[in-house]
Order: sequence, then structure tokens, then C-alpha cells
Amino acid sequence: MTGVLAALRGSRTTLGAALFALVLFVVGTVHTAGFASGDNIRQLLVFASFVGFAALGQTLVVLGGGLDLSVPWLISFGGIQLAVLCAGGMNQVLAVVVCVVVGLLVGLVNGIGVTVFGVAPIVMTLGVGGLVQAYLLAVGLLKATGNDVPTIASGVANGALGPIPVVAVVWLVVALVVAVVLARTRFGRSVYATGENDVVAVLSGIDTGRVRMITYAVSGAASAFAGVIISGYIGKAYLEIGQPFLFASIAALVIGGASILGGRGTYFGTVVGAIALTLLNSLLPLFNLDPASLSIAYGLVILVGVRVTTTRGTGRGWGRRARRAEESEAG
Amino acid sequence: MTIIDGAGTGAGAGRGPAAGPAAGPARELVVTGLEKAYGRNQVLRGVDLTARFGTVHALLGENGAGKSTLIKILGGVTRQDAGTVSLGGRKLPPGGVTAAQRAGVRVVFQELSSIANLSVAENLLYRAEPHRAGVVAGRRLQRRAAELLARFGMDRLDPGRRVADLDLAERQLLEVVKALAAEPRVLVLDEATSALSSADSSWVLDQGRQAAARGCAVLLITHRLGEVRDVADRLTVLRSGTTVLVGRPDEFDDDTMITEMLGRRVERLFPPRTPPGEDVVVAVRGGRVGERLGPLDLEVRAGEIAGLGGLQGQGQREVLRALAGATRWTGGEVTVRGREHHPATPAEAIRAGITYVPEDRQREGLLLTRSVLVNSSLSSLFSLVRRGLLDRRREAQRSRAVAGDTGLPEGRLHAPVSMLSGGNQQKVVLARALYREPTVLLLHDCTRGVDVGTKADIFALVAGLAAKGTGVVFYSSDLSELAHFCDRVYVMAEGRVRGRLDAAGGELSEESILRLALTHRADDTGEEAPAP
Amino acid sequence: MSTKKALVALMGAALAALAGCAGPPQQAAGATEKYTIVLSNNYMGNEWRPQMVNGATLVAGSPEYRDIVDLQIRNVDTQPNLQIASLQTIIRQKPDAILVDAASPTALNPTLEQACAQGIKVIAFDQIAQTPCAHTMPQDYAAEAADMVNWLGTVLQGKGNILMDTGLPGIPISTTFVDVWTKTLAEKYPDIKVVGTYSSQYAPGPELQGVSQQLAANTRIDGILSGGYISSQIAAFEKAGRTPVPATGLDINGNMQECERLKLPCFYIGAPAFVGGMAVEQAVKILRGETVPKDQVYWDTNYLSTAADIDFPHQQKAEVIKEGESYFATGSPSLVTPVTYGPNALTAAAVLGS
Amino acid sequence: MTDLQLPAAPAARPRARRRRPVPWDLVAALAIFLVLAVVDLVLQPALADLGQIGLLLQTGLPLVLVAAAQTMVVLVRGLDLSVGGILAVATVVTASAQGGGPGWIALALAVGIGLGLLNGLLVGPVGMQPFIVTLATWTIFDGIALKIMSTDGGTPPPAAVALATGETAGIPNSVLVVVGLLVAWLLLRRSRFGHRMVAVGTDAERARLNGTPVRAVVVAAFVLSGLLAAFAGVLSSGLTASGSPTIGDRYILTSVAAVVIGGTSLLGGRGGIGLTVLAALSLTLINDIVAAMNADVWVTTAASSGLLLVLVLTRGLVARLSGRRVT
Repeated sequence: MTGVLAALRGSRTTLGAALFALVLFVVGTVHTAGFASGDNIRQLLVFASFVGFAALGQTLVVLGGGLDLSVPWLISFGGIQLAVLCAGGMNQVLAVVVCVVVGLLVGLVNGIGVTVFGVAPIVMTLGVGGLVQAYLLAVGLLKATGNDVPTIASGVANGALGPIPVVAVVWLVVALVVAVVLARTRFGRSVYATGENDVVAVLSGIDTGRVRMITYAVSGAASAFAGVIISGYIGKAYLEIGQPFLFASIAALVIGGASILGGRGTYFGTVVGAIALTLLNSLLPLFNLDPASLSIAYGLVILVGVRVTTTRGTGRGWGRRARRAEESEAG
Repeated sequence: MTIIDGAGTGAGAGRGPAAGPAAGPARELVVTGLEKAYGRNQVLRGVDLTARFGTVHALLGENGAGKSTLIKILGGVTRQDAGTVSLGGRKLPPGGVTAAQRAGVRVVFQELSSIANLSVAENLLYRAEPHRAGVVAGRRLQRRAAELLARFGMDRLDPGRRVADLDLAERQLLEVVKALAAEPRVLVLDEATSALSSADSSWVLDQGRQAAARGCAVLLITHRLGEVRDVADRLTVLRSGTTVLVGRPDEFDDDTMITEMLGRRVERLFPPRTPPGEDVVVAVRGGRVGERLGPLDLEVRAGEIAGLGGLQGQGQREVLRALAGATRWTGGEVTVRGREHHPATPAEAIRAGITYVPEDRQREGLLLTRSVLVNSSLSSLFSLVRRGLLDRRREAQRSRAVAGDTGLPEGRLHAPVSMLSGGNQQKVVLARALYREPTVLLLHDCTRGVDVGTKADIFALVAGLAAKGTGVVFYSSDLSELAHFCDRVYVMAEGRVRGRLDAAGGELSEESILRLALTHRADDTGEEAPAP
Repeated sequence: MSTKKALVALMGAALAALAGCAGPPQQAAGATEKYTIVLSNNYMGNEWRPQMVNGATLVAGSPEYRDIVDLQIRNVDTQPNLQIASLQTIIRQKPDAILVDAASPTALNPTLEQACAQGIKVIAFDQIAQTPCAHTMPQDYAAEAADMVNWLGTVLQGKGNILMDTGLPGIPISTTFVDVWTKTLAEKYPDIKVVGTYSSQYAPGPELQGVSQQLAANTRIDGILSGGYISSQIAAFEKAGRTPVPATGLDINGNMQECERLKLPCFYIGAPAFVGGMAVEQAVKILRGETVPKDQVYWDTNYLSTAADIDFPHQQKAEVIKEGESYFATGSPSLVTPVTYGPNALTAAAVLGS
Repeated sequence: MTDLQLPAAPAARPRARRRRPVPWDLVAALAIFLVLAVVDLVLQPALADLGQIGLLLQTGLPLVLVAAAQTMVVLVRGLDLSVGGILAVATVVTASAQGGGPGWIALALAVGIGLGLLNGLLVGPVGMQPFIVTLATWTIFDGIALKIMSTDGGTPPPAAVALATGETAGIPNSVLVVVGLLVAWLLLRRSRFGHRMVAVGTDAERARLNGTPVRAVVVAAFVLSGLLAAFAGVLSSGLTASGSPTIGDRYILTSVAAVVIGGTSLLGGRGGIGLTVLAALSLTLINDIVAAMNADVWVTTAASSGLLLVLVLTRGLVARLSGRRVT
């Protein structure tokens, strides 16, 4: 019973985000008849899943107390490298595997920089992202972008299982796996412990360095995979294909209730956050505002939406009530 | 002892017979009918307390009795739901910490309030900095801080040092000086001696007495009854948010006080000793850590409770940390159950059966937002993995079992540990250490800031573990615990073991520990003590 | 102190490595007769810019210019400050001419004026800088926009629902396009209704997503006014199971291939990438003292898909695409067309750098 | 307790005053800066001239100030993604002068203060996460800038141009601005308010126990951030002799990077503008070095990231070898 209560308390911000998403959806439906159509919902799911994939590794990294700014460049890498490899005649499945593995290795480099050399995650991942960008420029963009996106990528990205897009199904499966990993495995516990207080984690026998390294590696692999799917859907791979997903990946997890300082949040929250963000992105342009007003409206909706739907005191302990929980039994 | 009496009403409000109800009502801190609830948790249920200016008033109670909340209300950190606090006849104004400070209340908080990234001087004169047009006059600040430190006999604190570089005891001392410097009308010392060696504790108590002599009402919160008897004029005991006992310390014996605090009798604080076995579980030969610790010889037998004694900061922490794998041995030979043991990480030490209870439970011991269950199983997750997943039923069973062993309240298994009282938080850290029966248990001041009842629980628990063959290394800043709980105490000074006192040989007593620690210091060559 | 020594040693090693990899940037050894021309570019993220840079390099390396021109390429990020800093580095090296594709029409002006003051010839092209001291080779955004909207208005016979692409809000081309489109629609085509706007950011992904969103909201869309990727618009329609509609967009081979595949009426803005090469030629002329017009629209032809060959009011020339010249049915979709201009026989393969 | 009466000596015995610890963050930031400066000088000997240094500095100045703005917020354990938006609003306000006087500069700065105040109120009294707040206000401010000026253009008052690019008594104004910023920071750091900021950044709850008006300090930090970001906008407008509604976005990550490279902890309470200025100047030097390279675009891209990584990794390695943990 108390366990259920604790779980509910923990997911209150996620519920808030879900409420936010629901409100957006209702507003969209009321405003525009086609918003709730099957076609549109499918589209929204696909776009949300892109954010979801991009934010998968990001969520793990942030939960472990880090941040990964190399995500957008690894997304571009996934798309472009796949096209280049396949144009070179490589087996498509193998090519996807190669892309994901290289993404993983790049993530590992991030992890080593952060854990072994103690470089701040923001700087390390920014720098590594720049190197990936340089590599992509060296590959010869025109050669890469000129090629058709390999059928394996476009097939997965555009396929459907009955009425549901394959991408959404894959996303659901991945989300379940990640949820189980975070909630039910030793690794998941270790990620939370590392992110909340790495001194406690170390003294409790957790190899925080390895935990962090794994989160960055997963982030690299997930980003490269996201790049494969996204380029498959867009039907083109190009240098800046990953750019929209930098802030989207972080915003999704923060809206979903995770703390940017680590230790708190769930991938389920990120999923909800990605959906809310995608709804917002699809809804606002339908009001035909001029670009300036659209930008202002976007910001206002996020402010008001997050303020209204989430409980306060999830911040950094500035609020008067931030420590209330701690005081309550310390008589 | 001179009594300074600003109001000149004459009546000596000092220690002893003068502490009777002679002076007018205006010369008192009066708390009446204080109530406070956090959510559904009613913490204070009508607390009454009267502390006269010029006296030391002890406030006793077990962890969770409501002392901290009462203090927070006094200090303006929280506001009461009902009841009043008046100071010299005037009601304490609302308006938070600032208003309380302006009214003359200074609190030395248990969790310490010094700012790690500011210097000693900057902390001492926080919000009272000498300045010109808003810019702090650095030299004057340093000078005034140095003067203050000298005035209260604490000039071993360097005003220029960053507080982050101080050890816990030094921070505690800084905190006391800071409160004294404000020349308060009410000085609250919340467990201000719990992290201190006996010498430093005496200093704090002495300062408390002197402040009282200057006309201040000193509220002393402590779990050490000896301190109460030494310095307090009167005492109030709280239990479950109400006042249950008021009087002079000499009116009650220890048992009465403890019984009133706990609402039950504690048969004995220290469990009877059981003879340790013969097998050596840990042996250190010529161990070194860094440049300052060692060479060091140490031996712990199965079932033995081996104490690390001496003044604070003589390398005890480093020994425990090195054994726990948190720092590396840089030399010497360490064996666990006869096997070479040089852990590079705490993980390796834990796998070898060594578990460590760190000193600062809030910062190093607990994931504060996580549940008791998660915290208690944190070091033993690998033993709970079944087919790649954590076996949560097993985890819950095991956690419930350890929680029961440690005396944690039932039904709080899923509560975030930040919701628990200090004593219960300490039990959670212990529960983690006991999750799988350890070969060696390293305890770093695990009874600090813990009430008598919880202390007795902890001692019984550790003794029980020792009886089953665990070797325990026990460090405490409280000499009496070392003297009465340990089978053997290694007295350390300046990073080396200066002597060994065996209980079996009748050599072990507070006095013998202190003598060994001090006599060494008396003929020391003036080297600096190892930095913690 | 050993740590300090280590620090110094490591920093020293890093320094040596850097000095090695950076190399001497100054003018290449040899004939000082050559004109040193530096091309300052501020973006490499799309397909157009690399082809522009390649075009410039190809022209500078052609037999005609090989012995006269030493062309250096400097790329920076899109931030005007970075391009200003880069330009100052370039000015410090005192080249004969600077070719600049500007990050902002106004921000670089003070810096470019410093260059002019030192006798360096400045030629601004593509995204031009507006300083009077520079020669410019712009596109005529307003004329292009007017032709686009007039073409679409004619195709739709003056009525229907359309989407409008706001591009990258805040940059000159987008601002001009939207202004001209909006004004012309109001004046000449009152029955054409803009039922939705989106921001393509001139990138395939956002264009696809932007059009997809509008498709959900609008059951009837008859045309699209955009300066971006028609191929992505088409993809959005097809994914939604709808029939693609007449559209405007970039003169990129991929756009053309898609419109031809569907026999769709499409309008392509003529903005060939060989302007980089043209700028090199222009610089040489100026350096030789030939008189050239100060400001010259470098290309004034737009292109139409084969299904779009209609008569419409236009300010610039409008041509139907020609295989092998302005269209390559089996060529790379990335190719910006036309590839070749004047006497310069640039090949598609060369422009693509393969 | 023991009843042994202790001699007072052990407690009162003065310890030898310890030497002040080496300010490692400063040493590292300085070392990085010097290495880059030497490399740049080797590559471009023409730089050894006050005028040239002024030119180099003036292009780096907006970044220096935006990074300083970011530092103010990071010091109190916040994060400000909206600095780019404030900068953009300030450039378009300044450039709206169209021949007007320096009053427009004051207006731009006042607007910056106002926008900073909005952030501060949302984070402090309202109690929302700084990340979310400034993510939202970033797009709001971008929109406002776009409302004021639909594309690049306008003319700032001559005073803004002079401030950014002129010189006073033979010294480039850009140098004076940096010196002024450092002096202002030193005064602020030593001020009573500076102590409050450090306290709030280190531990808001403890700061409160000491009677610090925590939320007011947070608001003030955001206001200062807004002011500095707006000043960056004014200078940027002066440098470019125009305004741009889209200029800000690229500064956001770079400003955070500069803060971190300087050694200011994102966890608050440690570091300061001095370190950030060094780091921002280091980033400017990296750009200058890369700009001087006549190489393929991929080489220059790799060089700018590579240089940064080599330096921070070296610093990390040195710290590790010397047994220190990096912030």
C-alpha cells in the first residue's frame, strides 16, 4: 500500500505531463477536426517516437548525473554513415549494426572523458559532437546525401503493423525494456544511485565510473539508431538532420518530470514528455500565427502548461517548501 | 563566576540555588502550547518550556521527540501552527530567520549552517561583514574574525581557510563561535558536541556556561547525560511532541531521565562483552596511507570489537577509509582472513565482506529521496539478481528482516529516508551494512547525534553481530563508548597507533585512553597532525 | 612541484602538436604574381554550399585561372561574430580580394569596410552584404517571390487553399518571400486562401514535419508556396495517402526528379551554385582593372517542371527544365542545377566532388 | 562524558597557519588561455599589436559578456538558456535607434533587466525549474526580437558603435570593457551581495538558515544575467552596426561551455566571471586559430573541437595525476 503511494508520489510529475499532453490533444481536436484522425495520430506517434529515440540515451545519461550534447551529431552520423556504407555495397543489416556499434564506441569515448579524465559532460560531449561533425564533413556530404536512403531504414520507418506504425511499436517495446532495466535491474538502481549522490553510490560498492560509461555508450548507440530511423522516414540523410533533436531530447525528459541534475525521473516520463512536446509542435502552427507570435506562444504554453500541471518543489531546493519532506519527521 | 546583569535587577541568575523562580517573568524565554504538524504528521503537540536568562537549560528527548522542530521554530526557520514563543516578555515576531536573529536568537544547528565555499572569516561575519558601500572590507573582515576567534579561545581556526577544507569538528566549532559572536540573548546548541572530541566538547560547554554568565539563556540539546549534569541548571524532557519532565538535573537519576525520554526503560546501554575468537579477520602490518598515516599495525579478531581511540583527526578516518577501499593503502601488508587485501574500490572491499558505515550519513550514507528499501539493499544488489532482474520479493523480505533487526519502525519501508529522524536514518545505513552478514564491519562514529534508546539498539545489534563472528572496527568521538563497548582499543595519535588497551586486561578506561592520547601529544615534536 | 612540471610539459606537448597540425596559413610559396583570393563562407550544412565551394575551386583550378589565382576557402559557423572574426584574420593576411557569402546582410559591413579601406576588393554573393563598398552578386529575392506566387496563382486559376512556408524566420530571403507572397496574394489573388503556414527551415526534416501537420488540419490543399524541398512536401502527402499538389521550391535535382515522376507542376527558384565560380571570375576582372557593374543579379532564370509549362506573368525568365542541362534524370538528387554556365564546362560529377 | 578535567591546551593550541591552497581552477584556465595565445601568435605574428588585439577582442566580446551573464545564474545553481534571446532583443532594440542617441542603449539594458527579472521571478518566487523556465522564455524572447525587427537591419546609436569598436586614449574599448567587467566582478565577488550569491549557490537551505533572502538573491542573479546579456547585445549591435533578431541562439551552448571550461561548477557556489572571461577568450582564440587555417572544412571543424578536447583532457589528466578531483 505504502509502496503504491510512494510510486504515485514519484510519478506525479509524469502524470502532470500526461495531463498537459491530454489538454493539448483536446485543444487540438476541438480546434481542428482532423487532429484526432487516425492518420494524424499515426503521424504524431511517429514524430514523437523520433524524439523518444533521441531522448532514450539522454534520459539514461541525465539520470546518471550527466548530459549528452553529442546526440544530434550522432543522429546525423547514423543516417549518413548508413547511406554511405550501403552505397558501398555493404549488407544493409550489417551496415545498421556497424552504425550502431560505432555510435556506441563514440558514446564510450564520451564516457571515458567524463569518468576517467573528469571533464565536465557538457564540454566533453560538445567536443566529441564537433569531431563527429568533422568526420561527417570529411566523408563528403554530397556523396552521402546524394544516395537513396537504404531500404532497410525506409522500410522500418514507413512500415505499419495493421493500423500502427512499426516505429511506434518498436518504440513501445524499447520503452518497456528501458522501464524494466531502470526499475528492475541492478544497473538501473546503480544509475539512479550514481545520479542522486555518487559518493553514496561509490561507498555502497557501485562502480559509478562503469555505470556512467554505459549510459554514454547506450546514448551513442541509441542516437545512431535514431538517425537510421529518422533518415529512413525523411527519405534523406543530411548533415543537420539531428539538430532539432538536441533541445527536444532534453526538453522531453525535463517535461516528463526528470531532474536535469540527475537521479530522478523515468523513461516513461520521457515518453510522455516526447508526446507532449510533439503535440505542442503540431498544434501551435495550426493557429496560423506569424512566426514571431508562434515563438512567443510556444514559450508561453510551455511555461503555463508545466506550471499548472506539475507540482512545485521539484526544482533545486530554493522554494520555501523544498525541504518540507525532510523536516517532517526530524523532530 | 561573575554575573553580568544588564537590567540591574540584581537577582543572580546563575548556576545553583539562584536558579529558583526569583526574577520577574520578563527575564525568560517562554514557550507555551507549541504545536506543529507536517502534513498528517503531528510533530509538536503542545510543548511548554521556560528557560531563564543567565542559565543553561538542557532539552532532552529521543530522536523524533520534536526537539529539532522546536528549535527551528525558535530560530525562525519554520512557523508554529499554534502556541507562542516569547522572549523577555515579548512575543517572537514572525519574519523568518532574520527576525529571530534580530530578536537575539542564535541557533547552532545540528546539520550545521556554514557555507562550504566561503572562508571561515566570511562565515563568521556572514550578514555582519564590515563593508564600504557594499564592498566587504577584506582586511577588516579577517582581522575582526581573528579577534573573535581569539576572544573565544578558538584561534586554531584560520580565518582565511575555506570551510569546505575544514573537518566536521572544525566546522562545528566555527558554528559555535559564529553564534557566540552575535552575543545572543538566547543561544541554542543543538547537538553541538556530538561531533567533538572530549576536549572540544568541554570547550563548547565552557563557552555555553560563560554565555549564560553573561546573561544569555542557553538551550543545550544533547544526548550525553554527563554534559547535562556538568553544566545544566535546569532541564526539560520532550517525548512525542509534549513536555514530560521539567526540573533540575540533580532531582533525577539517569534512569529516570532516560525512561522519561523513551517512555520505556533501557536496561543497559552497553551490552555485556563476549570473549572474541582467536582467528584474526583483519591484520594490518606497517600500513600506510599517503604521507601522513602510518606505519600502522592493527589486528582484529573474529567477534572482536576493536576501537580506534585518541583525539579527533589522528588518522582514524583514514584507516577506516583505506580498509573500506575508499582510499588506497600506499604501503604495508593488509590481510583479511589471511588473504592479501588491497581493495581499489569499495566494491572490492564489499565483495571481500567488509562493509563500512561512513561518518556523515546525510552526505555519504544515504540516497535521501529514496526509500528505506532501496537504501538498505544498495550494497547487496548482486545477491538479489535472479535471471538478470532484481528479485523484488526477496528484496522486500530481506529488507524487512534487516529493518526489523535494526529496530526500524514497521511500515516505513517505502518512505523516503529523508522523512526519517536522524536515529532511524542511522539505522538505515546500518541495515545496509548488515544486509549480508559482513566479515568485517567498519563503524565511523555511528552513534553521533543519536539518542540513548537508539544507541542501545545499535550497540546490541553490533554486539550480536560480533557474537556471530564478525570483526568490528569501531571509531567514536565519545570516549565512554570506546571504554565500555570495545574489547580492545587502539589509541592513535598523528597517524600512528600509540598504544593498545585491552578490556580483558583491565587496562581499558576513558582515563587510560585519554592519557595515552594526551601524553603522546605532550612530548610531540610539533609536527602537524594529518589532515583529514 | 611535480604536478606543475607535468602541467607545463603537457601543455608544451599540446602546443607543439597544435602548431604542427595548424601549419603555416600564410600565402603559398612560389609565384607572387598570383592574385590571392579568399572565399569566406559561413555554412556547410546543406547541399548548396558545398557545391558552391566546389564550383569556386573548380574555376580557380581551371587552365584559365590556375596560374593567376590562389584561392583559399575559409568556413565558419553561421554566427556573424565568427565570420567577422574570420574576416579580420583574413584581412590581417592582406589578400587581393575577398569573396563573401555573408551570415548577415548588415552585420559584416563594418568589417568589410575595413577591408575596402585597405585596398582589398570585396565581392559579396548569394547572401550578400549590403555595404556600398562591395561589389555584389545577389539573387533578386523579390522578383523570384513574385514569379513564384504568380505562377502558382495561374496554375490554381486564382482560387484554392494553399500552404505557405515561412522558411527560416528572421533571415532576409524568408522575410522577403513571405512579404511579397502575402502582398501579391492579397492584391491579385483574393480567392487563394493561405490555410496554413509552417517553417521549413530549408531542411528536409522540418519541411516534411511541417507539411504533415498541416495536412492533418486541412482536408483540402491545392498548392504550396515554399522555398524549400518539394521532395519532402511530396513525401508528406504520400505518407498521408494524399495526392501531392503543385508547389514551388529549390532548383535541386531531387525536387525535379520527384515532380517528373508524378508529372506534377512545380516551380524551381533559379539559384545555381556556380555563383562561387562566377565570383572568382568577377574578382579577377576587378583586380585586372576591368570595369564590371557594381551590383549584378547573377542569375535571372527560374525553372518549371514539364507539367508546369504555362504562361504566367513573370519578371525573370522562366524555362522548362532540360535534361543534361538543368535536369539530370538519373543524377544525384543533391545536385543543384544548372551545373554549367558560360564557357565553364563544369560537370555534375566534378561539382559533387567525385 | 568523562569527568577528567581536561587541560584547555589541546583545544586552544594554535595550529600552524596553512598556506593558501593553489587556486587550481585559475591556474588551469590561465594555462589553457596562454597556450592558445602562444599558438595564435606563432601562427599570426601580426597579432602582436594592440590594435589587432583590440580587433580580436571586439569580436569575442559578446561571447565574453554572454558567458559572464551565464555565470551569474550558474553561481546560484541555475541555468539560463534565455541569454541568447535577451541578447537578440537587446541588439534589435539598440539598432532601432535609427540615428537616435545613447538613450537607446539605456533602453536596451533596461529591457535586459526586465527580461532577467521575469526569469528570476518565475524561478525564485514561483519556484519552477530554471531549465524549463529559460527554455520557454528563450523562445518567447526570440519571438519578441522578431516582432521588433523582422530581419537583420537598423542602425544603432554611434555611441554603441564607439563602445564596441572605438578606442579611448589609444586603448581599444574592447580591452577596457573586459578590464571593466573584471573589476566589476571583483567588486561584486567581494561585496556583501557576492557572499550571498556564493551562499545560495553552495547550499540554498543553509543560506536560509543564515538568514539569507534566498529567493531575492536568485532573482537578483537572473537580473544581473539579463543586464549582462543585454550589454552583450548592445556591443554586438555596435560591432555589426545593425541589429539581428536571430543572432542569439548560437551563443547559448557556447556560454555554458565557457562557464564550465573556466571551472565554474554547474552545481553552484564555485568559480566566477574571472574564470569565465578567460575561458570565453580561449574559445575566441580557438576560433581565431582555426580561422587562420587554410584547410578543408572538416579539418577546421575537427581542429576547433579537437583543440578544446585536447586542452580539457590534458587538464583532467593533470588533475588526476596530481590526485585532485576536477569540478
